[in-house]
Amino acid sequence: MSAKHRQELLRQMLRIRRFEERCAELYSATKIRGFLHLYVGEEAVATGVIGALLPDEPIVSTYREHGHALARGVPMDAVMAEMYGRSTGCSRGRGGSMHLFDADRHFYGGNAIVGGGLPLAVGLGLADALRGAHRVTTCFFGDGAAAEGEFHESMNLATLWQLPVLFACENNQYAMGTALARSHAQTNLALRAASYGLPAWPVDGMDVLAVEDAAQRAVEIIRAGGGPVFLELRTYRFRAHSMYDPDRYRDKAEVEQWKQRDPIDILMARMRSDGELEDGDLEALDREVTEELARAVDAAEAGPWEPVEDLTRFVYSEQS
Amino acid sequence: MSAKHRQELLRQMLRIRRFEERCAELYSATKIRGFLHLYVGEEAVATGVIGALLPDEPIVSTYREHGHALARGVPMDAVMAEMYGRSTGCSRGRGGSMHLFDADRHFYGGNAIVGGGLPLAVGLGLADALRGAHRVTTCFFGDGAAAEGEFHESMNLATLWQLPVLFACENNQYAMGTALARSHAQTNLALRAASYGLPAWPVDGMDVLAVEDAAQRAVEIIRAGGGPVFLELRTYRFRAHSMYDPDRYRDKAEVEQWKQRDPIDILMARMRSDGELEDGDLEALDREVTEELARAVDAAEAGPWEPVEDLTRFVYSEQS
Amino acid sequence: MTTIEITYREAMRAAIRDALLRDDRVFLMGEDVGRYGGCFAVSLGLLEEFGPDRVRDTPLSESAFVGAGIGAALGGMRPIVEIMTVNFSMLALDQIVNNAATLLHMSGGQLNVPLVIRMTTGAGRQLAAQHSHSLEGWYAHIPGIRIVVPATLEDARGMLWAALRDPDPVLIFEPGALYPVKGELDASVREVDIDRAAVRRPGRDATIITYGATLQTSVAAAEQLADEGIDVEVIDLRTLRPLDDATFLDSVTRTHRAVVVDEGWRTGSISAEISARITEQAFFDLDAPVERVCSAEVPMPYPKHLEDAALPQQADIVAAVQRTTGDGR
Amino acid sequence: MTTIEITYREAMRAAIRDALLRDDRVFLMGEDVGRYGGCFAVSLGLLEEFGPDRVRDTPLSESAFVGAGIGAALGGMRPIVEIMTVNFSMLALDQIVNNAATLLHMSGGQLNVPLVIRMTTGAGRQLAAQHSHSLEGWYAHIPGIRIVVPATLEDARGMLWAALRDPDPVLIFEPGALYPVKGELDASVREVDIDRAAVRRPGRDATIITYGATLQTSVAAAEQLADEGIDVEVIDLRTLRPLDDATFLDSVTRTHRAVVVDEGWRTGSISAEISARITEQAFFDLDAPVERVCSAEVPMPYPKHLEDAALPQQADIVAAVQRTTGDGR
Ligand SMILES: Cc1ncc(C[n+]2csc(CCOP(=O)(O)OP(=O)(O)O)c2C)c(N)n1
Ligand SMILES: Cc1ncc(C[n+]2csc(CCOP(=O)(O)OP(=O)(O)O)c2C)c(N)n1
Ligand SMILES: [Mg+2]
Ligand SMILES: [Mg+2]
Repeated sequence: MSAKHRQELLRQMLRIRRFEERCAELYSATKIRGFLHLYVGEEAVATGVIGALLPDEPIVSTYREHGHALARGVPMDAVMAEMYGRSTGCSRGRGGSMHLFDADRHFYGGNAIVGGGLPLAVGLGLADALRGAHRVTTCFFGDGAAAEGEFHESMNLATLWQLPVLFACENNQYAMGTALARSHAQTNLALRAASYGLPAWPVDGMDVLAVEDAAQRAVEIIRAGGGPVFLELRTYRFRAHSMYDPDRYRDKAEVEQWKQRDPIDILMARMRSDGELEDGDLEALDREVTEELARAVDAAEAGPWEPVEDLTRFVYSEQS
Repeated sequence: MSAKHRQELLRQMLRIRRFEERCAELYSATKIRGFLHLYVGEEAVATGVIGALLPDEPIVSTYREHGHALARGVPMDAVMAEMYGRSTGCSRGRGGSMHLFDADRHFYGGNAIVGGGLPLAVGLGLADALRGAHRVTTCFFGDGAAAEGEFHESMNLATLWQLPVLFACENNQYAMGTALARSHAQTNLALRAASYGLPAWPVDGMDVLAVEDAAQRAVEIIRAGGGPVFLELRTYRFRAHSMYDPDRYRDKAEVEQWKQRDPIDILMARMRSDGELEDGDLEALDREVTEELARAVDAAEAGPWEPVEDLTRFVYSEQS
Repeated sequence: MTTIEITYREAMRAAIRDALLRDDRVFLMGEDVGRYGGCFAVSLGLLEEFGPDRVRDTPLSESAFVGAGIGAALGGMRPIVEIMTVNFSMLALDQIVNNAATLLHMSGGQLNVPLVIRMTTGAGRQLAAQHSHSLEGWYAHIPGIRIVVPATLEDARGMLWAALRDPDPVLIFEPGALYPVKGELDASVREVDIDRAAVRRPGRDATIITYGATLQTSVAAAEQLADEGIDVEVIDLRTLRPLDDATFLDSVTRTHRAVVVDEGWRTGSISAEISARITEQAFFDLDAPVERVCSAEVPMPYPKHLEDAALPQQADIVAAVQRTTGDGR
Repeated sequence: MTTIEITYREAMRAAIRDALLRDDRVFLMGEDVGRYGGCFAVSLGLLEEFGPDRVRDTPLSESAFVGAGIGAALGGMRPIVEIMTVNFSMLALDQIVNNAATLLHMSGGQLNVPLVIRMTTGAGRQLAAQHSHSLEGWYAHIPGIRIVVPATLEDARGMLWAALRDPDPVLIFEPGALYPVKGELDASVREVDIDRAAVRRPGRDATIITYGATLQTSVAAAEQLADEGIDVEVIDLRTLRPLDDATFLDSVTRTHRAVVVDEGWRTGSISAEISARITEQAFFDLDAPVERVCSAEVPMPYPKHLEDAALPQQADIVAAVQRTTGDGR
């Protein structure tokens, strides 16, 4: 793998990290409202998985999707404007943090019903299978989502019909305040998933190179007609579930321990030891990202609101 | 196992068989209406499993539940009267074939939403667990039901909370016209169930002794606090799914092959070879059952209807 | 015009077959639509003609296959998803309410969902408390979806194609009691309008507003009332969402009396909405309060005599019209 | 009478705590009710006091834990099941509609289901299209269940115990916007009646009928109208099923004018049912058509200005009352 590529991975993770940190500030500044779920700590998952996909391959995500949208290439301006609820947002400001969409970039949102995106991904895969298209549809969902009935039905359906779907389970150990072991009788989610008869394995979700490598292999299996694949990406959110969450349920030592495995530090260390990261590189990268972010915030601040007269638009399609 | 006990098992299976055959006739005679799902061929399952339960242990069943009700001891009169929709029926005639209930006998119905009874069984088990009662709640459901999200959620919940529930999966190879292999990516349902982390194994559902033995072992595990158990009872329905079903989807040879393993014949052969069934015994048994059935039909014919003025009773409890 | 003799079931089947022939993005998906031939034999023979990809049997997974229909629609297909019976659709309601109905709005207009969901509705076959309800009027509360109910052979034949051409989700509710109904149909019918209600019987003295399985009962009631000299107009709503106010308001402003007939449970039924709209828009034209004839508020009992008692009967409709015209007092 | 200062959230918590203390058959079950302290902090501290058996965290399995609540109720317990938000209850609707609401009838009166389900409802917090709806009025269509909506601190404190004493399923909808509302409460309140609507403000010229989050908006509108010399009576329905017709009919027959205010989507809302019932039972007492002020029929948009525009505002209510009293024309 080329040094350039690793630098690109680093850049993506940094973009996501800085974006999320800024969102937290903007939430406190009441620029962003509603529910806000941050991805800090999980950057390697979105970056590694989406890095293995082609730009026209569909992605279905959750309400913790800023990182997925940025990694897919939804412009930071459009994502930030959406946080602000401006009509320049990627969902015209009507969706907000939990409902980022970008049809042109095959980014199908932004679903705030836990597990609700799984059947959609199965359907996108079915459409491609019926048309003989060779795209892989990726569905991101959490460890908590795996307890929902829709998970079971979707896994069975995708495997039964051998659909081109990558199930990317972001196991960050908690569903809100509920630890994995209090959600699932079988906490080895890859093992559970394998019982449906599809390839499934756990991946170190803090190591972007491991994630990308696993995703590459998964995508090859699927593109070769091997049916769906399940990846359990073991990761951790460094922050609370949402800005509403006082985070009473996690022991600080546990959080600290995981922070020792910060995905950005891990990649940088690897790059340094391989001589791929010179002094100053990080600063340069950071400057670049900070500028992009500043532009995005300025654009969002300047963005117009949807006119109130348009309130009931987009309930039904506008016949052209 | 005593000869008396085997004779009792034979008697139960015969009661169910004759009852179902009579229901088919009564349906053609338009005495019974609506949907009617017969249990012919599956008698060993209800007889063997329920034989292993104590009378006060709850049973949750499906719309194919006549056999379960009879094996539990709901009087044949009350069951037949329910088929007729008479107020002497075990549900006052309001439920019909798909909704047999008998609270005194801990028979919780009679559920016509596939998979809909599973969460109820989990809840009954939860109530006992919370009260420290040592009963086992048994839930009967089909192979098709195992594809429903409620199956997944219920299996996980019962195992996670180690509840005293026996999951009795009646795998009769078809969900209406859909063969197992077209419903499930993993057709070994016991194997799939085991992935939740509970004891699960397949059982020859045509051999009542094998069923009873498996159910005994399952119930011992559960009573000993071992949490829930899943039994995959491999069986077959000799008749169509319901009286509406022209049965176009099964190959006649397959049906004939399974009929070679008629659970009643299998038990009788065993008893004969063990000298537990003399010439004439069967005739005597049959006569007894036929008389019981005749009395039940007469009673049903004579049963009164619920008064029309009472139409909206039992929507809400009647405060006494 | 050449007409053919056809049942409601056959008309639905012809509509599905037609759609599969006309547009290769169309496919039918649901429980037992293929090998079994459809729970109510609507899709009988289509698997043999179109194969398992386009007439697709699903496992018992209502939420996943309805959601997969939404996803396939997003992916460029035109799925027809069949849910056997309205009660089972409760298992898929999350996908219908939270996804199908909201995606267009949440995405700021980017993602419309050209999905058609068909399901059987209603009572009359002694199927009891988990198979007999009429929830189409209840579904009509949800913005973002269209609700249609074919009550005639022509609508059974023509509504599906119109629904498939709608860029947004359309739910087609088929009253199970109508499947065996036989009659004459214009052989050329392929598509019908799904925006307007229809006057099925013109009249001067009172207006009956209904849809679905109670249309024929209402027409029969009107004929009976005609003998008594009461000339009743009967309107078939056809589409429950969005409602076509103009057609029934025009009628009520002429007849000054309205009776809404609906197989749903009375409280919160679509008939309540119709009554409210008439009050709001034609209050000063009314000579009598708007009457409603609905189902008794009871989970459907199994025995025929109780099921009949729970459902709107011709006599109930006649009595309601008589009350509005004063002849009942 | 000694009063305490308390928030709506604290009143709900006190009610749950009280129930856990009074009846050992009672337990609370739902997502994050324990360790997290409740999604909206309603059950904060209860796990520590009552332990994990009686304050039970569940996996994300709405259908199974609601169904388990039904089963536990059949098994002799008195479960309080919490669903975080009304939109998620779609995933449990099969259990609510097909089991909880029907078991008593299907069993011919043998199996009542003494279950209480609590959920947060309504908008006002910019939670957008999958977290902001008001479906309590929609649920009121279902026979076999009771629907209550506490709009005051007293009802937040007292409705739960009344619901637990009801032998049949009761759904309690808690408007999320009310949780932080603070006020004075009679310290002795333990249980309130859940059969009757309440007159929150007496008046002579017109009647506003509402419930839940729009009660305070309606009272504020009434105060504003008082300054214009229009004396408005404000009724809080409190229980949406079964509806207490007597209270609002008595008022309307006195004021001859009615405005129904409801945060649900307009079409098929509970306000339609109220309007229809007034028409049916008080038509000749009405001096003006019954008006409705409801939410715009749109999946809730995220930005505040659009959310506000979608919800019933004081100005809308004032205008509606003015229309009924003729002062708006
Ligand atoms: C069906 C449903 N139930 C509950 C919620 C409330 N909720 C939002 S996120 C969440 C936890 C989900 O955990 P997980 O799937 O592990 O994803 P994570 O937030 O950890 O990324 C819950 C309970 C919801 N949005 N949808
Ligand atoms: C939720 C739901 N979906 C569909 C149906 C229609 N239906 C009734 S029985 C049945 C097949 C169930 O198969 P299985 O679980 O194997 O039980 P079996 O009938 O074979 O005993 C179907 C599809 C239903 N009653 N409920
Ligand atoms: Mg998680
Ligand atoms: Mg089966």
